[in-house]
This record gives sequence, structure tokens and C-alpha cells, in this order.
Amino acid sequence: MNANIVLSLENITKKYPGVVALNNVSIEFLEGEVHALLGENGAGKSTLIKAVAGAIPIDGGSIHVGGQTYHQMTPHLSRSLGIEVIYQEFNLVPPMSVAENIFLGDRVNEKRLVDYAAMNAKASEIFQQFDVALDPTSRVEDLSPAQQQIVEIAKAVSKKVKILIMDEPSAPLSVAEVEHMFAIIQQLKQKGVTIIYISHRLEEVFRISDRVSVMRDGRYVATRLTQETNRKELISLMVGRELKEVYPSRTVIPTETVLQVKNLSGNGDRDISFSVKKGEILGISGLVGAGRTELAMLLYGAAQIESGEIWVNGKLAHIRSPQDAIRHRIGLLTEDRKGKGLFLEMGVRWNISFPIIRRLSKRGVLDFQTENDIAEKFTRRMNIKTPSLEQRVINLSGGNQQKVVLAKSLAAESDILIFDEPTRGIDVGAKQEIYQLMRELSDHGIAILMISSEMEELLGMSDRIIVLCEGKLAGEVQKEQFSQDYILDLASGTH
Amino acid sequence: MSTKQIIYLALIAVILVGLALFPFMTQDDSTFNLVILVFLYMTLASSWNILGGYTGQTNLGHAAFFGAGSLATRLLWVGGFPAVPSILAGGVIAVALALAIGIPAFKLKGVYFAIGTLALALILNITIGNVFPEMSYNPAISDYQIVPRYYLFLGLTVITIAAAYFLVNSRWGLGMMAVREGEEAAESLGISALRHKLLALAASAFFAGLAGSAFAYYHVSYYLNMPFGPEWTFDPMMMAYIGGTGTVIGPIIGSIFFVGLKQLLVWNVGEYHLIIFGVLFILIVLFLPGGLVEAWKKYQRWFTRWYQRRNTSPRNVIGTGHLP
Amino acid sequence: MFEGLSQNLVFGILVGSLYGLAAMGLSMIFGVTKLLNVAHGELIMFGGYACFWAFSLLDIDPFLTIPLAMLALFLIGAVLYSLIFSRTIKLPDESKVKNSLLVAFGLSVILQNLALRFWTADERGVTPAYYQTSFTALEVRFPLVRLASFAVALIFLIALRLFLKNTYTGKAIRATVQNWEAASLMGIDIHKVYLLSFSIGAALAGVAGTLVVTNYSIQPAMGLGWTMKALIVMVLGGLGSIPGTFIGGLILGVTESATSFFINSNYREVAGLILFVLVLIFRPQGLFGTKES
Amino acid sequence: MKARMSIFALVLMISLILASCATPPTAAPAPTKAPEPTQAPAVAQAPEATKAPEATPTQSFPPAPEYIEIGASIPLTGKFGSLGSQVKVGYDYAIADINAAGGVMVAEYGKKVPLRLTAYDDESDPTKAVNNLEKVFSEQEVVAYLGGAASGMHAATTAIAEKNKVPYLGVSFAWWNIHQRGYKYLFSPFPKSPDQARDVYKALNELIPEGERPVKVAVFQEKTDWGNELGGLFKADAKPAGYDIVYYAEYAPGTTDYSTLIQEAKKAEADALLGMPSTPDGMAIIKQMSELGWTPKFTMLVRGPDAATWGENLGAAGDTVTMFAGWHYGEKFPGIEEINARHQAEFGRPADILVGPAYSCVQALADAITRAGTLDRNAVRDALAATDMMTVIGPVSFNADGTGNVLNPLVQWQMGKMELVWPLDQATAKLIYPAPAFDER
Repeated sequence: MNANIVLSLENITKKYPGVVALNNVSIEFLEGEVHALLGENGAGKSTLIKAVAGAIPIDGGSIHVGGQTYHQMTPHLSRSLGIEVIYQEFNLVPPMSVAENIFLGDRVNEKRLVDYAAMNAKASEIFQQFDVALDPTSRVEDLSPAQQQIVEIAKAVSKKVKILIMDEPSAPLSVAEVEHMFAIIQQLKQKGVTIIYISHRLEEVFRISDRVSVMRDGRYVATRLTQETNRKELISLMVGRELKEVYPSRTVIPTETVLQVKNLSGNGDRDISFSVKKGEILGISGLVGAGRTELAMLLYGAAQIESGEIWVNGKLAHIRSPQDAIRHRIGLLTEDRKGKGLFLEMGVRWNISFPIIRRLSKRGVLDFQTENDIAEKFTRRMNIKTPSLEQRVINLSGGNQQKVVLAKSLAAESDILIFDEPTRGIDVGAKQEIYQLMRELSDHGIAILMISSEMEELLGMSDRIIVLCEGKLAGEVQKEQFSQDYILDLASGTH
Repeated sequence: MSTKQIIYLALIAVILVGLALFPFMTQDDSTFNLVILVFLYMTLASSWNILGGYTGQTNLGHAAFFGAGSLATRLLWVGGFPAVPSILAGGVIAVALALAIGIPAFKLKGVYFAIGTLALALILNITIGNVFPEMSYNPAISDYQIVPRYYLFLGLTVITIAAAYFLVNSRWGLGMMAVREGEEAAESLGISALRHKLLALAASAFFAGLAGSAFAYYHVSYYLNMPFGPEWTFDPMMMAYIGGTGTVIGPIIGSIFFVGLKQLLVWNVGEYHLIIFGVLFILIVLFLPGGLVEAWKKYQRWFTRWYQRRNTSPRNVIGTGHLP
Repeated sequence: MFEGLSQNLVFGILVGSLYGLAAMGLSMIFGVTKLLNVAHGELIMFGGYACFWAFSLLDIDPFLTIPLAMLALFLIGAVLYSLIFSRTIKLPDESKVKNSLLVAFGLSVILQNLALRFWTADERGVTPAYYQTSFTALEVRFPLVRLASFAVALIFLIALRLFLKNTYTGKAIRATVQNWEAASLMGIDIHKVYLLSFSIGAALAGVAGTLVVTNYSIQPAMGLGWTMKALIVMVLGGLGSIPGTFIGGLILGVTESATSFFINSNYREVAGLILFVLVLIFRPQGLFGTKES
Repeated sequence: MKARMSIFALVLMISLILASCATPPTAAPAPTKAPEPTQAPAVAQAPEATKAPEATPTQSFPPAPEYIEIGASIPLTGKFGSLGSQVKVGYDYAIADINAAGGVMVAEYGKKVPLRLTAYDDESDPTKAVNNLEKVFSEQEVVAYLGGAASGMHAATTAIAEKNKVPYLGVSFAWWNIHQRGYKYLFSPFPKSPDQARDVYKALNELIPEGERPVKVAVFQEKTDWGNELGGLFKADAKPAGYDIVYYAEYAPGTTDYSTLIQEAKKAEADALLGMPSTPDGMAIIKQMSELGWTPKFTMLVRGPDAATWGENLGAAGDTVTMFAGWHYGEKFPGIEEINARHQAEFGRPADILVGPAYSCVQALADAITRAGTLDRNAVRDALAATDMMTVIGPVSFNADGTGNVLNPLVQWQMGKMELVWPLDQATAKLIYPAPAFDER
């Protein structure tokens, strides 16, 4: 490997009101290496690449590229230096053709008008290198995410990319597609392109990267040669200490079935059957896009059921809308807490009482006293740290927000709760509290369906795990069979 | 150049020659008036389309440019200036106005831009009406000739359409479309959204201003604030939508369709024609956002799909497993 | 001078309350559904005609025709929403606003021409017997009709506030405004909420129409002018803020009458529009709105 | 790329075809009314063959056209709609009456030829009015134009008449200056601004004893050409007649708020208000005067109160307002009774005030065609210039500038009705003066 430094960041600092997003970050990137950037949500990875790409101005530090020092980047400058970024949200113009997207903003040749024939030919040429058969005249909006990503890569290549930054590139891809992407990355690497690969999937990092840098809370933590490090070390670098999560153990043995799902299809899921007992925690595992959240939406009536049946407490339940689900005492804690679970601009009281205000109203007019009592009760029970019930939830921490969401579901007196990624983006302390709460709830006889991408918490909390793969039920795993490898095999469809 | 392209160019040439010879085929003033109206609307709709269709900035103040052009021309011409420089001045004034309001106006995004420009046009409409309350008469009324005015409009229309065609098929045109689809995406591709929007606005205003100038040269008598009226924005916009925004051909089809159908409706259903237009417009916005052009393309696509189904070949495959 | 100025100010405020009421419906619809109904002026016109016909055919006092106009416009709003606007509701925000603007523009053409066919282009006004009555305080005249209109606007402002704050439906509407996805997941039928909000907005236009026909006059082409007034007021007051809208109305009213007094009444509308453009550019969230996060 | 080119070509082709097809419009525009023999006896007798040479059976004539085509653009909707619809009724009545008597004698063809009017609505939009007149000119090859309503509209359309060299007869406009543009084809049997400015003071001086006259005058001038002209004349004629302009203000047409103007006029202690608003503007002025409690002793608004809906919309507040309408159904000229009877049957009220002047236009035109003996437009124009006849609005003759020498009656709204109050020999009621305060009506 060549040891030329192509990009070096020195003491990059970026402040937002109230937050230091980047705090004196310094990293060096070598020519022709695949350099993984690791860190938890909010560690500052995305901010850092935006700073490199010139998408945001920086408040301090400098960027060195090709022997020059820059104290401020602009999108134009960064591109002229050969830096290209593929964001999670693709920067493509959907109704335009593949070739138009690739060459947008460039002249293909010296003609004044756009020479479509030359443009299409050049695009095809790039695709051939990657062993891809993509029609340059097809419209981007008709392509799959994987194909769109290829277009993004081709766009970067057409711009004579030197440093390619990829932000969570594998998120929308299937296993086979990820393999293909890795092949392309290898090919680019051989040509001397530096790849900065951002991911939170450790397996991928070990598969593809040469070196790995870890960030935490806006700071640079460490860089390691991938071959010389291990999973455990990286995790402890990411979270800042040895990870030792304690999962509360079960005290009640569930027996009575409360929810039974028979051959359920719809919303992309096919023919799914399982059942949940009273007081049981059922884990739902699968890769991104395997149809886990989709299943939750089906059970909650937020998506249309095409066929199959849902039985609640031994009775066939017709769930066509969230109202129906709420009537059957099914509650949902959404994955996208801020987007779909909370009214951020409203107070704590409003958020807790809202789902049940119909019950609190007499002839359409609200009973404020009861509303207040309920909100107060659950705030205390959940140990929500808030100065008052009127405090807008946007001002609460992530963990407290999640507790408000929980309180809301409890106030609705649900028998069945669906938790979609309940601990995403909240700190370790709050995680612990949430695990404790979930355990308490199940001890009180509430059935819980828990969707999680964190294998450890899934294994630690669940009584049973079902695994989804590409919209289908790949298997059901009993507590005694619990093993990470087995579940991953099921999830990736290799079993 | 392929033979097909040659055939198309020849066809366009034949049509242009036909239109150029048109005054030798008829003497009828009302026919001229009708054709001139179509030309006027083609120019207005095409120029609106550069900003509204290609760049995606719904401009509800197009009348301001039309009015500015006609105001400048009429004042100069009535004041004794020769006609040709007066007409060119109209276009220039419209561009100056566009650049003056462009930078503040583009601080507004989406619908705010739309209502902001509407407000600007209304401000001008009222103010011009206050400043020039008097009817303006055509200085050439005693020996008014329709044929030169016909050629003026024909030339203007051809130039506008050709300019629109070349603009949108240039690098700038791709940039404008990228801005329409997403300003942030375009910016991250190194395309300056503001610069592209300003260019589109200036081009749009220039041709609208020239249309106003031609109108001022053509029209016998009117109040000077009349060309600032909102109908000069809304009618061309409706035409662009009916034909298909974001295409060169859409506004052309739209204006022929609009004027032609309007005449037919006026003859057949009389006063209800505007109601029918309103319904048609709503239906197109709701169900056929690409206008008549899209309807035609859908028909075409259906045809090619039918053709493809007979000769199936896979397209768009990635990961065939043979990497170099 | 002073007497003239204070009289002008009072008239500005009285007229402003009417602007506020006219904008309240528009603001309600925009705030909840994100549909920009530029046919709002036409809805006001229909409300005005409802009042006019009830007054001249049935001899009902114009202020007593308000429930009638509300009911009529509520139904019209429901029909328009179900037939037309519901088809744009699922679009992403940006194109939703734009498409609803275009659709509403087509609608305004239709409504205006329907009115023309139904009721001719004649200017219509309602002049109840007590029209000439007015009170004088500190040498400033308070015409009874205008005072009553002010009171009506105020009553509807308060009623709307109470409705949104204290009822289940009102809370459902506010929840939908905040976050329709969350509201829908919490069991709110958001389509019902949209339908209801649109109809309530239309009904408010009906109320405004009755006041317009009693204070001014109506004719089929009046729509655009009142739509612009409502838009100006809505932007001044901050999008979706009901009390802000009312205050925005007062500001527009006073601005207009001050322009008449100090400059020239010819530039009244211009002053309002310039204020509007300035606010759009420098404070798009409105004078009283908070910046969207 | 190819697809684009093909569409481009296709549409240009269609455009060409469409454009060339547009030459002969296949569908005829709806003529306003079929010339049916009406039940009423011909009121307006087309001047019979007395003046024209006697047609003898032996003489051979070229084939006569089916109709004498007349074109018009009338504001039936929009802000002048209420005026235009009155005008249209006048035209229709006169044409029906003449056609009931067989039509107009044209010596050239040796027979009577009926009239046919093709009238389009211009929605009070001068541009549309111009287009309409161009259209009827080339499609119907009209012999003459009839005008619409309101000065601003006529200002636009008279230019077309001059350009196309078609005789033009119009009423409901008082703008004198149009007649000073040297137009040869324009004729208007209607009182003009100088008459109105002169006569308002003359009438006041004749009707009101000295000492009680409203000598302090306020003028609200609409900011249009005609408003400017009439306002200036009001001002110029005041002093010689013994009046004093104490307040003079301009406003843009379509203004909704007049409170500043009214307060200023009130402060200037004006006794009389003179203005020339459109109907909606006039209604707004009166409403706001009543709100602000300013009742001048005398109010004259030219044009606005002509609308039949004035009384309905304003109620008692609209009373005592006076106007110069050009005519009144209570005048005592031949033919008026029949028109009133017919109008009463159709609309439930005697003829509206613009019906008479409109009627007289058709009378003058028919007379001129007969005297010309041909449908040649220049001959008709020359004959019109020599008009001297009795019509429903009294004797009519034209000056060199096309203005008419006609009676200029002062009309006042009284108890929701229009009454003629001056000149006294035609009067149907006495002028109510001074006007009672608004809150005492």
C-alpha cells in the first residue's frame, strides 16, 4: 500500500447553537485505502463529511488536500479537488435519465447543445467497467436503490474522483447487492481512489476496510488497522467503556396466548404466522428492509392487510385502522419516535393524554382534571424528568422522550405493545431504564413485540425471537436456541 | 444527421414557409387577429414555461414583464421613437425589472415565490393605473396595417420557441431542470440554483417583455395598466399546463388548443366556456400533470411496451457475477 | 387633523377585523391541510350571495343570515374537498401546496363564472334599515353595522379558539397540524380531520361573506381581491396562527387607512401588498409566527 | 430526441392547418334576436320612401342582402354590466320595431331590408371590446357599429371604428374629448361633459332660490380620462355660475374606501357633492357617506346611479342622489309610451334610462341609411352627419365633431324611483332639496 496522504483534517470544529458537533477532529486518509469511519448515532460522522464536502461551513481547523490548505470548503471547491460524496439520501434528479444525472453540470464534449449520443455512450462505458447492464436512457425514478447507488458511483467516477465518501452505503441494499458494491469498491481502490466508508455495521467494516477510525460525541477517538483490531475493542472505543449490559430477568412464566397472527400478508410482507403469550417478550429480528416495521404497521392497522387473520384474546380482530388497533388494546411505539410518535411542539401532558382524549371528553368537551391526573400519574411512574407537564417534549432528552412515548401507550391501557427499535439513539443509562420498564410491563401480563437491530438487546430481552427475511418468516427461535450466528444466518437467508 | 432528422427539419421549414406566405392567402382581418392572438399566447406561454416549467418556479407575476415591455414600447413609440428600437427597449426593460426583483424574489421558496410574484404584479398593475390613468391610442391608427404586425408576431414566436429549445437543450437547461427537481441536490452537484433561476427568469422576462412590446405595437387602444392584469399571467400559465409544462412543445400545443377550443366553445356554448376551461384545467392538474404532451407520451409508451412484449429483452441488470 | 386621524384609525381597525375574519378560514385550511385555497375569495362571495338572497327574498336581517351562510358554505366546502382537494392531499408538502394552488385557481374561474351566470354581474349590497345608525364618541363615529361586524369577527375568533382547545375534535385537528403521521397512528382519522377543517374554513368564509355584503358590496369578480387580502393577513399573522391572523387583519386595516390618510387612497392596496412582500422576504414565518424547526 | 422532433413537427403542422382553417368560421355567431314581426305596431317608423326615390316595378335592382348587418360590443357583465344591459335592450327594441315594419328602405335595392345586430359581451374589458368589433367587422362586414356603455369602453372601441372606417353610434358616454380626436365616423346622441358641467349649475340656479343654493361644492373625481375632463369642467364652470369648489379629490376607479375623501369634504363644509363614479364605486361612496354621517344638501353622481339596481341595493340611502342620464321614461316625446309599456311587460318597470338613448341610435342610423339610399359606409356616414330628426329622446342633430344636440334632463332618485326634475317642462317630480340627513330617512 502506498502511504501518500491524500486528505488530512486538522482540528476541525463545528458548533451549532448549544452543541459542539465536531470538536477538534483530526484524521488522515491515505491514497487507495478503504478507510472506515465508525461511531454511534450523533457521534459526528455525517457532520464531518459534510464539512469535507463543503456542504456546511466549519468554525475552526483546516483541510489539507493535494498539498494545499483550506480553512473553508465549498461544494464547488471540494468537487474540483476530486472529492465526491454519496449521501444516504441520493442526490439524483428522479425524472431525468441516468446519463443526464451522471453528466449534469458538465459538458460532455465541446458542443454547445447537449450531445445525448455521446453522453449515453460514455455512461455505458462506465457501467461496463463495473459489470453492470444499465440503460443510460432509463429514468432514475424507475431504478431500484441499488441501481441508483450505481448511478451515484458512476457519477463520481465520471468526475475523476480521488476521494469517494460513502455514507451508510449498504443500508438500502440486499446481501447480494452489498457483495456487488464491495466488488466495485475493490476495483476503485485498485485505481488509487480513497474510499471513506461510513457504517455502523461492524461485519462490513471488517470485510472491506483497511483502516478504521472511531468517533464519539463529536470527537476523534482512535484509528486502528483493521487487521489488528477486533470487535470488542471497536465497540468499547465507540461507547467509551467496556460494554456490559445487564438485562433484567423474567419472573413470570407466560402461558395464555393473547395475539395470534395467521398467514398475514400485506405491506410487502408475505404469509406470516406467529403468536404471542400474555407477559411474553417476542423479539423480531431481520435485516433492514426485511419487513419488520412493515409487520408492525400491519398489526397496528396503519397499513392495509391483504390476506390473513389477526386474533386477539381468542377472537378474530378486524384491524383496518389504528383506531381499530387501539380498540383492541394494541399499542405501538414507532421506530421514528420524533417523526411519528410524538408531537414535539406540544407539552408532556398533551402527548400522554392525546390518544385517550376521546375517552376523556364528554360530548366533545374535554375533562381537563382527569387529563391532568393521568398525565401526572404516568410522568411519575415513568420517572420522566421534566420541569412541568406543559414542557414541550422537543426540549426533553431522547431517553425522556422515549419514556413519554411509553407513558402514552400505558395510559392507553394496552395489552399488547409493539416496540419498534425502542433504544435507538438514547444513552446507555436510559436504555437500562427502558429495559427495566419493559420487564415490569411483561411481568404485569402485557405482551410485548420488540423489533430491534441490536442483536445483544434482542437476545437479552426476548423470550422468543422470530426472524424475518425479505418479507417472509425465516424462522422462529426458542430461548434455548438463541445464538447470534444462527439468527444472522436466518436473517440473511443463507440458512 | 439521420434521414429522419432531415425530414423533420424539412417539415419545420415547410411550416415556416407556409406561415410566412399566409398573408398572401387571406385578407381577412379577423383571421389575422386570431392567428396573432395564438402567436402572442405561444410566446407568453413558452416564456412562462422557461421559469415555471423547466425551472419549477411557479411565477404568478408574468404579467409584470409583459406589462413592462408594453409600457416601455408604447411610451417610447407614442413619444415619437421609431418602432423597432421601441420594441427592443421593451424586452430590455423587462429583463431589467426581472433582475431587480429576482434576487429578493428568489429568497422566497415554492408557493411563497408564487404569491410573492402575484403581489408584485398587482402592485405594478395598480401603480401604473394610478400614474397613467389615460387611454393610450395607437399612433399609427390612420394607416394601420395588419400584415407587418403579423410578421412581427410570427418572427417573435419563432425566435422565442427556438430560443427556448436551444436554452433547455444546453447545459444550462439540464441545470435548470435539476434545480426544479431539488435545489439541494442541484447545489450539491455544483449547480448554483440562484444563478440558474436568475438566468431562467431573465430569459422568461425578456420574451414576455418582447411579447408586450409587440402587443403595444399591435393594439389600437388600451389603458396602460391593462397588460399588467392577472389574466396575462393566468391564461398563458393555463396554456402551458394544458399543453404540458417543462416541454418545448407543450406551450405551443396548449396555446393552439386553448385559443382554438375557446373559439369553438364561444360559438357553441357561449358564456359557459370559462367554466369548461376551469374544469379542464383542474382535471389536467389532478390527473394529467404533464398535460397533452404526457397524454401523447403515455399512448406512445403503451405502444412501445406492447412492441417490447413481443420482443422481450432484459434491461437494467446489475451484478451478473462476472467482474473483471 | 387629529379628529380625522382617529376616525381613520377606528375605521382601519373595524375594517381590519373583517380582513382578519376573511383570513381565518384560509388560515385554518392552510394550517391543517397545507392546501392553499386561492378560491377563498370566491367562497366569501358565495357567503355574501347567501346573505343577500336571504335578506332580499326572505327579508332576514343580514346578521341573522350568518348561520345560514355558514351551513351553506360548510356543505360547499365539504363537497369541494371531497371532489377536488382530497386528491391532492397525499402529495408531499411542496407539491401539495403548489397543486392545490393551481387547482384552486381553476376552481375560482369556475365559481366566478357560475356566480356570473346565476346572479349576473350586478353589484349587490345589503342595506338594512339601521344602516344609518351610528354612535359618536370623542367626535369619532362608530357606525352600528361596522361595530356589529367587529363583534361578529371577535366572537368567531374566540369560538374557534375554544373549539380548538377544549374539544376532542379541536384537539384532533391540532394534533394533525403538528404531526399528521403521529396523529394517524394514535387513532385519528386524519381524512375526516381534513374534510372537517376544510369545511370549517369554508364556513368561516361564509361568515366573512355576510359581513362583506353588509359593509361593502359583492359581485362575481370580487374573488381575487379578497383572496389577496386573506393571503396578506395570513402571512402577516403567521401561518396557521388563529389569533395572529386576527391581529394581522387589524394591522392590514390600519395600514390601509393610514395610507389613505397620509398618502392617497389610490395606494391603499399597494401599501398592503408591499407590506406583504416585505414580510414574505424578511419574516416569512409572519409577524407573530415562530420559526418552523 | 427523435420523439421530440417528431412531436415538434407534428404540432407545427397542426398549427398551420388550424390557422388556415380558421379563415371561414363555420359556426355563425348567434345573432341577438331573430327579426320577428312583433305584436306592437312599429313605433319607430323607418323614414319611408318620401325622401328616397320611388321604386318603380320596371326598374331593375341588384339583389338585396338578406340583412343590414350591424355590430356591437356591449358590456353585459363586469362593472359596466348594469349599464350595458340597458343599452342592449334599447337596441333590441328599436330593431324589432323597425323590422316589424319591414325593415329599412334602401333605394339602391329598391326595397326594405331588415336590420340584424350581432352583439358580443365584452365583460367590461376594453381589450375584449376591441376584439369583438374587429370580429364582427370581418365576419359580418357590418354597415355600422353600435357602441357599448361607459366612456372608457367607448374610448377603446371608437378607435377601431375609425381604423376600419365604419360609422359608429354610441350612447352612455359623456367623454367630450373623444370627439376632439378628429374622428369622422363617430356620432353620439348623448349629453357630453360640457353640457353636464354647465347644466348642473344651470339647473340648480333655476330650481333653487338664491341664498338656499349649495354654493360650496366638493368634487370626487375618478382618475380616468373622462373623470379628469368632467372634473375640470365642474371646476371651471363653478365660479361663473356663482359656486365655489371647496374640496376637490381624485381617486382610482375600484377604490373601496372613501372615508378620507368624505371626511375632508365634510370638514370643508361642502353643501354639494359632484362626482362620476361607476355603479359599484358610487354605491360605496353613498354607503360610507351614510356611515360617516355626511349629507350634502345636493348630490349629483353622473353614471353610477344610472343602474336600475341602485335603489334596491342602497335603499333609502340611495335617495335624493341626482344624475344626468341622457333620458328619462317620463319625457314627452313620440314613442316613449310604447317603449315603457313593453319594458313594463318584460321587466316590471318603465324603461330604464339608457334604453331611450340606445333606441335613438338605431332610429338615427335607419334614417341615415334611407337618406343615403345605399349601404356604402361612407355614404351612411355622410348621411348621419346631416341628421336632423325627432326621436324618443327628442330632436337629434349632430355637430361637426359628432356630438349630438340633445336634451340633457336632470334625474333624481326619489323613494327608490327615478324622477325627472329638470328641465321643468319635462319634469315628473319636484327636486327634493335639501336632502334629509341619512339617519332621518
